[in-house]
Amino acid sequence: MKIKELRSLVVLLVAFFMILPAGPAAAEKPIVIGAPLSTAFLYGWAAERGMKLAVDEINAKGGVKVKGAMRPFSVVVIDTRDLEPGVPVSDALLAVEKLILDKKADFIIGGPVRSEAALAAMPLLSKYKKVSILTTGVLTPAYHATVEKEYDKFKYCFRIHGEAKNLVGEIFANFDELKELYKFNNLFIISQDVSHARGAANLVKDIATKKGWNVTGLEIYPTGASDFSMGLLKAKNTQAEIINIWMDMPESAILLKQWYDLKIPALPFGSTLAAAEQPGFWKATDGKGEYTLCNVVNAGNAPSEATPWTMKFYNAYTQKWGVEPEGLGSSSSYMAVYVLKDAIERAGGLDSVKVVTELEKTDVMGVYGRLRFNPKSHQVIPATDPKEGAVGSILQWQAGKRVVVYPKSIATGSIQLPPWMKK
Amino acid sequence: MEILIYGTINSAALALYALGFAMVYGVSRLPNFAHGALFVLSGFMTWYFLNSLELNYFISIILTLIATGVIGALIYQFILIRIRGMEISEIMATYAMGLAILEGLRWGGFKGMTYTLPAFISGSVDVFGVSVDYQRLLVVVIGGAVVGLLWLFTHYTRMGLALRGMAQDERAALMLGIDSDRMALVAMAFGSSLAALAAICLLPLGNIVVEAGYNVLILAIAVCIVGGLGSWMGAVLAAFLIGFAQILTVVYLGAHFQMVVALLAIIVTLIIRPSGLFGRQKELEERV
Amino acid sequence: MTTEPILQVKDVTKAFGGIQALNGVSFDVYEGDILGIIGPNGSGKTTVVNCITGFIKKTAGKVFFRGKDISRKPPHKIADMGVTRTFQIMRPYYSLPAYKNLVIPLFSPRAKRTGGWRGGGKLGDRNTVGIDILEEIGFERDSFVPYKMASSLPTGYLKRLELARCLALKPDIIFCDEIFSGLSMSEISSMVPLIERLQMDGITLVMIEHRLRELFRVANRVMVLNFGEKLMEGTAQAVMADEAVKKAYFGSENVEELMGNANG
Amino acid sequence: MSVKTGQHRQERIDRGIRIRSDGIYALMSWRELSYLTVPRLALIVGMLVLPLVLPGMYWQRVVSIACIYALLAISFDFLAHFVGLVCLGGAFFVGTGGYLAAILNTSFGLPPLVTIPLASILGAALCTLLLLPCLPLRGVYFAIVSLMYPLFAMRVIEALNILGGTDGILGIDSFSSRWVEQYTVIGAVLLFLFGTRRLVNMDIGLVLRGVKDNDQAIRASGMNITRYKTLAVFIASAMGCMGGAILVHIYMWSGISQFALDFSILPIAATVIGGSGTLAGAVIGCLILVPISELLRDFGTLRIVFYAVILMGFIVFRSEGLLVYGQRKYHQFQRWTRL
Repeated sequence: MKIKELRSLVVLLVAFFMILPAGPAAAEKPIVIGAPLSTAFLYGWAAERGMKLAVDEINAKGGVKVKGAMRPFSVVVIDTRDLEPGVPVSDALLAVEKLILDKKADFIIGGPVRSEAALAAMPLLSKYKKVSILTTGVLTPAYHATVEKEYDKFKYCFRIHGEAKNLVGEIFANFDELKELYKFNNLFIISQDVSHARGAANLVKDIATKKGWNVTGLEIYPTGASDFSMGLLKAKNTQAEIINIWMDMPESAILLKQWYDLKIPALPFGSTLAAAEQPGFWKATDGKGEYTLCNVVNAGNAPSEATPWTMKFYNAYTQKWGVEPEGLGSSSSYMAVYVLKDAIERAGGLDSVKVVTELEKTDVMGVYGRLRFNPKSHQVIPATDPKEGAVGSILQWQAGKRVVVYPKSIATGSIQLPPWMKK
Repeated sequence: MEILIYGTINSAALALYALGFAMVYGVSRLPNFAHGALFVLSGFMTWYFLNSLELNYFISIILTLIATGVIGALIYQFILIRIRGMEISEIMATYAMGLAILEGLRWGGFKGMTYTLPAFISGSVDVFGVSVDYQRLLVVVIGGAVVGLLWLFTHYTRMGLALRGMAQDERAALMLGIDSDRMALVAMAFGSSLAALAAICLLPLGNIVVEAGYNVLILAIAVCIVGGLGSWMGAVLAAFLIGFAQILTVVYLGAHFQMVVALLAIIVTLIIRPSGLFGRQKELEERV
Repeated sequence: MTTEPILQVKDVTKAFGGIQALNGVSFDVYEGDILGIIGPNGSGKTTVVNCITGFIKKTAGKVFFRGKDISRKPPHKIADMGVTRTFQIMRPYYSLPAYKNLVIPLFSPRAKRTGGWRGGGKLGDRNTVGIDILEEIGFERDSFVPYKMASSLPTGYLKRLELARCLALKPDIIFCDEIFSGLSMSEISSMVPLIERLQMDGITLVMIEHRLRELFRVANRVMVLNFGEKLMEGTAQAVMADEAVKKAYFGSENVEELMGNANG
Repeated sequence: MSVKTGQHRQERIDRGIRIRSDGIYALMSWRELSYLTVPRLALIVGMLVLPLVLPGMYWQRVVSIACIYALLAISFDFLAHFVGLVCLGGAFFVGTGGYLAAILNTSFGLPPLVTIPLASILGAALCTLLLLPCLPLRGVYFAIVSLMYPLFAMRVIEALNILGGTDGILGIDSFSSRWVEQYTVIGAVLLFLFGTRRLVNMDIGLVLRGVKDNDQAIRASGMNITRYKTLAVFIASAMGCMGGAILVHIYMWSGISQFALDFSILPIAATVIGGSGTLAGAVIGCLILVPISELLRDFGTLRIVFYAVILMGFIVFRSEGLLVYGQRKYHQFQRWTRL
């Protein structure tokens, strides 16, 4: 009995060893893109899908032209679990090394997804001289700040999606609009207890006060908190008209449900509100998510007419994966592959340093506007007009649909107020 | 007033989290680290019955309760029974089990933030001028009911008394011809069902996510420790202590001290009263 | 014995919750004494020892050793001063051979100072010292008993091992908690001379016993406890003669008879 | 032990050679000598040769990580089975050692080979100091408190935003070469492994074991338990801190995730698998578990499921632990006998 089961266990083990070599099937000398992603989380799988879509399209067209030869891309995704609680970052770093050393990845695109993990991976990348383009999750300004500080060391690191500061900018554009529309003046901030969220929240607070808003309170909830009634009631009692939410933890859905049930007369305005980015959000909150505003960082993650390419991408994605682009990471990862392709073709080879210089020269009309990197900090240049740079987009849930309300240049609707807020 | 009401609600929730864990440990000295996993699992189970099999909500709840109970029993029968008494092994095995369940769910596509259960009754009322949604009130009611029933069960039914006997002194119970394994089995089943119950009451407030498993486990353990491992009435009291403590911190200290306060509570409690606030007297001897 | 008492116990009191386990017990122990403490079950004999050796905190009362107040000292300090004890429930280090069991106490600061039992001055290799001690108290070396695993030793040897653990510290006083109980007649009769030898070596003993006959053979003074109170103190004969003791301890029965049973 | 039929039972008998090679008699012949020494040599040589035979840098890195876990596992096994303190706070040691190494390196510019031993000692001192109030606790209570420590440390650093907050400390030197790295970590493991094995068999080791088996008797022999516990914790945490310090230098980065639960759990799992109470078992356990989890990476999310199942399998079906099982087979043979 015992022994038999043990044997079956051993067999199982052996089976694993057998399977291992069977990695992704390789065509003639493909260019390997390593993608360290936390695939069990939205920001992870959204990026994975975006990337794979782009690669398929490119390979369908024959691949990347390198010195006359057409070489296909191949993606190797590794689950880093770095968004998981209780998993040390070193685990994610080991994954990155596996990509570089074991899977022989030529470039790293996507993650690591957690800010601190991404920062931790920088030394590794510079050690192995691997060009990497962050496409999801990481919003901390520290990232490109580090690149700028030690350019020669960290020049291999790029980021193609917006970062916290841009978000803040976009948010205020909206606040001001609301201000003049409805005479809003009281702002309440709720944030998750993670450094980037806290930092951003405080930033918002300062700027708001400068801009003459009356910040009636700042609540910081620990990750995993599951009751926000006190915070919401505070907001209500202080006559707040907007609640600015900085949370990417799943429990944020609870917050919005409570908001709806308690009929709090303040507009929930999410930033990195992962829960609300997803199309499934409506069902998840059985409709209680209506009127929620949230920022999906880059256009293309929600339907809009930012550029001719936007809807093309949007539909292709929806067709391939049977679900609309869900949130941060989809469009940026998609573009990252194209940007890299061009850079390689211009560099005429895979040499990291050459590719870096070519990436710095990048200037294309992408899914979410004109993509250029700041040559010093390797951060994509933001703008409110897709013709100028990478645009973000802010959407509001209206009758079960994600309606883009900002920037005006690509908006498909305008902000609505819940009935109990109508004066 | 708000503090009072939401404190009670929060406490009731914590109590629901903890009861299952406390029960299992109390009876069979088994630290069931798969508790959180069972919590999440039963959540998804109900969701599945409800949306994929399109069963009636009530039926699916009953089914879930039973199914989870059975799973708990199976875990005991096929895994734990072999390593009974080897504490570290028990912890590791249950922990691994929990991990397997959670990650398995995730692999099975139950990821993201789009799963949820409908509230029993939606809408909200004003209680003493504080608006509370029905679901939360329900949580309190059910929490109270569960505690009450548990008390009756353990004081007035044969099996309940047997369980308590086990909890008091396993040897003596054995001498009185109480089959310790069978009781532990029952306890596991009950504990699991309690976890499921908690899930069903609390999940409609938010959404079903795998990550919740870990938080639930930590909270449950925290409550049980402060309440004194093994005494489930102690756990209930502790739930109220921590529950109000948290709300008060939110109100007066700011929410991000919630967790710090909770952890601090545990460490301090243990250093001052090793057997927990309501632990049995003799366990004070644990201190050298 | 007219000399200054080596150990003075001044109305020690101990209450567990509501129960009064000891109620103002006080007595003196003189150098070279063998004091017997007897009393019915639950009369607080072991509690006295625990209080004196500091293993439980006393509710009230004082204990002086060679004039120094040791009432509030932790057990290891007290033991370090030379007031040692055996345990009623023997828990040797089962996973170790007998002589290794002694290496542990021989490692203690006091043993380092005193050099252990008869070792005099500096301590040699702890293993050999340990074996010497064991041999002294009747572990036959040539039949390899000291090398046997503690788990495989019979009760008689375990009791001696308990004693040896105290001897390793070169103690001034040993509190023997029922070292006769559970032993066969022959074992006891081989134990008695050992006790007497310890006395000759100038070690003061306080013996808690149920086996009155053997106790009375060695003890030169006996104290009787009853319900946590000191009933009387005196020579064996005096104790046996005393009416109150008879009532409390032996009920109405005849003393000799009962002692007969006790031995049978 | 399964029983074949009513009147049969299985009995275990020591192999003759075991008896012959017991104690001084081992010197009688080469055969006896080798019987004793081969297993130890196998381990040492095996670990020393490992880096040379591995396919590529990546697997060497895996070995380094495994060794770091091994250090933690040894420290856990030592505390749990030779002192009776079940310490679930391995992560706390890692974090402390890691941060100290990071600070020493970035602020004082000391080279890795200096910071590692320094961080281990300072860290050990710090951990011991912080754990001092809980030393009187016993059994499950100490376990839980120690489990809380790393979580607490994490929250504190996060809430107060010190030591680089959630971003952690960047720009730490790495080892001069991967060989230095490999052999530092392997050396550390072997050193601590045989060091502790020696220690627990020395007189003071016996005292520590005494603290575990019967602390009353220890006190009755005039020894202060807390003192010895403190000593033990110091030794154990030194190992943990060294692990953390090495980790930091491998990844040139230090952050709060070094207090992550995995650093507390995995070593324990490894110990259980390898065989509790046999320090070598802990090491072997790590050398099995960590590579398995790496091999499973190709299964994406499913990886952890397999991992957990394997772990459970080991625990349930080899609850005594591989090494104990191995030792038994090595020293004894089984046979059926009539009752």
